[in-house]
Amino acid sequence: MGDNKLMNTLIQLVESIEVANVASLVNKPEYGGINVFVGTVRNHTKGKKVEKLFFECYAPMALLEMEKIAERAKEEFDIKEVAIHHVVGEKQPGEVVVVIAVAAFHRKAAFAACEFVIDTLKETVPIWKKEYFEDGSVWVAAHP
Amino acid sequence: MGDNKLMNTLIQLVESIEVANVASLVNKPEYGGINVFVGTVRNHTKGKKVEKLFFECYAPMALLEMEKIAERAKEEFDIKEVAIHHVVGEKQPGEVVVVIAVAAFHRKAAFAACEFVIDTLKETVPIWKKEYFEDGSVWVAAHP
Amino acid sequence: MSYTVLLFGVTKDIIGSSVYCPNDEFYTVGHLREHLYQSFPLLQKLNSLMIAVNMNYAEDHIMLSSTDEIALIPPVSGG
Amino acid sequence: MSYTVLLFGVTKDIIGSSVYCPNDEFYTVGHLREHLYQSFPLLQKLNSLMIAVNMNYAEDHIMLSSTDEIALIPPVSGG
Repeated sequence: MGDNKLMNTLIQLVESIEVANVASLVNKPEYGGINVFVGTVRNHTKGKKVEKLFFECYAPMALLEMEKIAERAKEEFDIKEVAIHHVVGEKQPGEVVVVIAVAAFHRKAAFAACEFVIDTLKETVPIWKKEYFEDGSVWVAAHP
Repeated sequence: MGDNKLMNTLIQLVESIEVANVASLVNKPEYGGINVFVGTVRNHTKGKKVEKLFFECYAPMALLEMEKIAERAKEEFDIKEVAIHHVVGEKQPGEVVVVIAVAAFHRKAAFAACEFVIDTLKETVPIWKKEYFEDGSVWVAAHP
Repeated sequence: MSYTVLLFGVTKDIIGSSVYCPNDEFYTVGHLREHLYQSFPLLQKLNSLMIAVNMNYAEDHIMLSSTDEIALIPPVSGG
Repeated sequence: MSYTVLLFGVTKDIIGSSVYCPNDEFYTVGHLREHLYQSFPLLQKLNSLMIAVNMNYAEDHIMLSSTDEIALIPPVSGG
């Protein structure tokens, strides 16, 4: 993770994300528009202050599911490239946890595909977020 | 343009844009999602190779129109912050010409607002692009 | 009393200067537009020609005064 | 023949380990699921519990073999 071999890999699990790096991974002079979604750690959940977060993942399957989403996005939208970087490990409020970049000839497809990717990622990719509060911690979405 | 006084200004005309800077301008720990549109110079137009571009603007009015778009976006969508940086001067194919970043509590509004901002910018902001080809140059969209 | 009209993009090429100072007076944006179309017929070939008064898009009925900042806005192509 | 079941997130807390090796054999994902629900009733309280076989989400009718990589996938919350 994060070593040189992976510097150009579109789909990555990493310890920290540089937004500009992800955007530049999909940028080629042929394309006209890139849409980027940046997900950050919110410092509150239902009125409670979040002190820190921890992201656990089933790494090989998470990468596979992210690849599948990228492939589906390329089949269903008129786009050229998709990059998805997601963090693992401990994060502070305000830190970037996911960056998705989609490049297309025309921007409309880039917006739609990027939204599809983040929506689907949140449903299918085996990554789990634990929120730490002053009075305890909870795996997000685990229970009703 | 680009001096220290303007480093934190949400709406800017600049000579070059750092994508990550624009995204970080709108990022606060309260928000959960940032949508970023990155517009780049395409290296071809209707099959012709674009060698370079030149962006001219009516600077004070362009800034004012961008401010208006940001205000409208904040009125019409459930978003918190909008940053718009647009380049002026000469650009090479592949270079970034506009970056729009929209921060919101919930990502859906960020996507919709960011698309509104770039669509409206292309209609109303007094900035003009001249494309240079091997055999001449043309002001884009000027003539039918 | 006279006007200074700022020119941008293709209008600068057509009129051959970055500002245009007509000799005549015009009461409205529409009168100025008519004058420009007659003096520089190539302006009629543009996809559109907006006129900004004090940095706002102005419709043809808007009155002009010599202290206004007037600009020709050919079709924009930013972004 | 036995299985190794990888555990993540809240399932790791409920079962108290990061892997679970049941003594019994199970023919299908559904059988394994029943066994887990009975051995660890707290798993029934989750919003959902998917089972992945060889890194693919697997429905209850899917057959298991001891060489499969099996994992419990509680509700995901990435992004």
